[in-house]
Amino acid sequence: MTDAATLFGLCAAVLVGLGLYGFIVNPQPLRKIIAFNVIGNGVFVLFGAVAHRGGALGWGGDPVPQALLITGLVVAFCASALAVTLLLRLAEEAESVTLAPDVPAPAEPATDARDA
Amino acid sequence: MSLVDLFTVAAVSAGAFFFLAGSVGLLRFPDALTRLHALTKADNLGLGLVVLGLLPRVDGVLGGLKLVAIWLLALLASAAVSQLIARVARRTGPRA
Amino acid sequence: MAEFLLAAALFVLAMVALGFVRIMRGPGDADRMMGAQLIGAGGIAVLLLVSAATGTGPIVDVALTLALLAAFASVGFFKSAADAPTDDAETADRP
Amino acid sequence: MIETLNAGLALLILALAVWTIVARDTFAAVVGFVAYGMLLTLVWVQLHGVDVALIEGAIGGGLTGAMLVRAAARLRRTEAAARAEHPAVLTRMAAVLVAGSASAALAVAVLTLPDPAPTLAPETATNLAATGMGNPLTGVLLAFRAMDTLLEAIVVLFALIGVWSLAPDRVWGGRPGPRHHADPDGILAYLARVLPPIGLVVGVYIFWIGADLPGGKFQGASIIAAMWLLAVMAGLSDAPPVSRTWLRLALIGGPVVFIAIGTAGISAAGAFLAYPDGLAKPLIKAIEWALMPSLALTLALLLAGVPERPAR
Repeated sequence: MTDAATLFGLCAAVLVGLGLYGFIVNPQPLRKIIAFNVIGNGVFVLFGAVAHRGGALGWGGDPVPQALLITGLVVAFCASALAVTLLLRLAEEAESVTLAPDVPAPAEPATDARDA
Repeated sequence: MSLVDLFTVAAVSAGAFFFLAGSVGLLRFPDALTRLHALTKADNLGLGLVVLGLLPRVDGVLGGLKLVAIWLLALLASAAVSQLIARVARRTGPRA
Repeated sequence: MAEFLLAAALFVLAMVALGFVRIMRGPGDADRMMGAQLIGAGGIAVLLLVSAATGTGPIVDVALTLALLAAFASVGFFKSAADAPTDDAETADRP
Repeated sequence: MIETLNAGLALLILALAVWTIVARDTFAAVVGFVAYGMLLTLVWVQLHGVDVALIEGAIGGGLTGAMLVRAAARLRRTEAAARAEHPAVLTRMAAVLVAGSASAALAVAVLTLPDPAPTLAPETATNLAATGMGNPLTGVLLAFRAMDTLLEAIVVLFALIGVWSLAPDRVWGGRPGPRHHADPDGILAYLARVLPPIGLVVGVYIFWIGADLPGGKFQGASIIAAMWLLAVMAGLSDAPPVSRTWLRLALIGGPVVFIAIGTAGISAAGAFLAYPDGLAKPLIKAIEWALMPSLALTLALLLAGVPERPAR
């Protein structure tokens, strides 16, 4: 039992390192997001390994860290979704910047209806 | 070894063989469409035979239904996905 | 019996690991998606085998979730390829 | 045998992780990441976290994969320029050093974890009966650590507000994402007609059994969100304009019920988010039922993206 925790714990340690390396070295923002996710997965798996070691009373793991993992995974997904959306919007805007580097992007028409 | 065990061993082994066939085909076949053909064998037959082999071991009707549902879902997914991938592959054509 | 099922799971895992080689080699995006698809199908089979070997029923629900969403990434792939008809090697190399 | 299986799994995961980091082509890296997400599900199963495996399967294997694949395809035209940027050798060396030491430090920590492991399992077991839940994770999520779950539901909502606020003025409050079209007799439309009803049943089933067995609202909500997105991608359904009142009410409904029940706890049980004796189970059920549709909608709209079309 403890073997799985140690094995995947070590695997998680390597994942964090790999992600960190990719996060620093890869120039593309999307690759940085993916690398950051790899770091996150490493942290989560490490946490899961610790939870697994705390298993008692017929439960395979300590339920408190496992429950926090569920919250963590959902929040990590939301952060990634926000980051990816931000990046896609940036690519939309930056495209016009690349095509005409000297001309500022046209301002949005001020007459647009805004609803709250 | 009981008859049920024998059945499981036979069906799961056959399923594993189709995963072998699918993987080798995916690696060795020359172009996207033939590789797709190999992939669907692993999806359909490999998973299907594994499910078949495990069916006598489940407890309760619900467990069995879930196993069959997994196989049917995999069939549906693989049928749809292989068509979609094939369309992309045909349009983009072979490229190195 | 449990040993046999786990051995079968290991074998299936080793086989779908070859799908990774297809992801690496490509050459087309479609080929890479196929590699991921194979790993997904193999993952479902491994889950079912582990569930039967360890007698953990709820693992089947995990397999059910994966089976349900197996097509999802590929549908996204198809849509993005369909949305951008010229999206390919040609445009990737455009200055 | 199980040790060999685990070792093989760990190796394959690491190989895929290396690939997602070093692959030249971003799309190739993303596909590797999708496969890696599916295999992580197996890791959670081997670590005896079936609840976590369910959420990883739904989010890591499904939603994240589709999101990244589409992003990689849309960003492909920026690839060539980005490839020209090469970090200096010095940066690479420094990165190796930083990453290596982080890994080494964590590995040392893993190998020197205290034995016996500290655990809250006995405390959870003693107090679980008071919540009326059979699944300890649901008990932890909605009773012992209910504050985390409440804040999470709000963070998810904030992320959605963040996404919406990226909309340009002319489509402010409009419909998210492009309008998808697909051949109505084609295979994609067929898949999107057959799969969502099944997915809805499975999603509700996973949610329902979450009281006593692995499962719960997050897992169920992710599955349902994926099914709705499938219908949208096949052109069978369309995302509603984000300025619709019913939509906003549905989004905040879950957190509002959660906060209301939590606030009622101040007078009824003496603390925020405390449940009166004997009422814990029905109150937890009420929160879960209110939270699940809100979560499903929020996750789906997060993936649907920025409003791109006017509301009309």
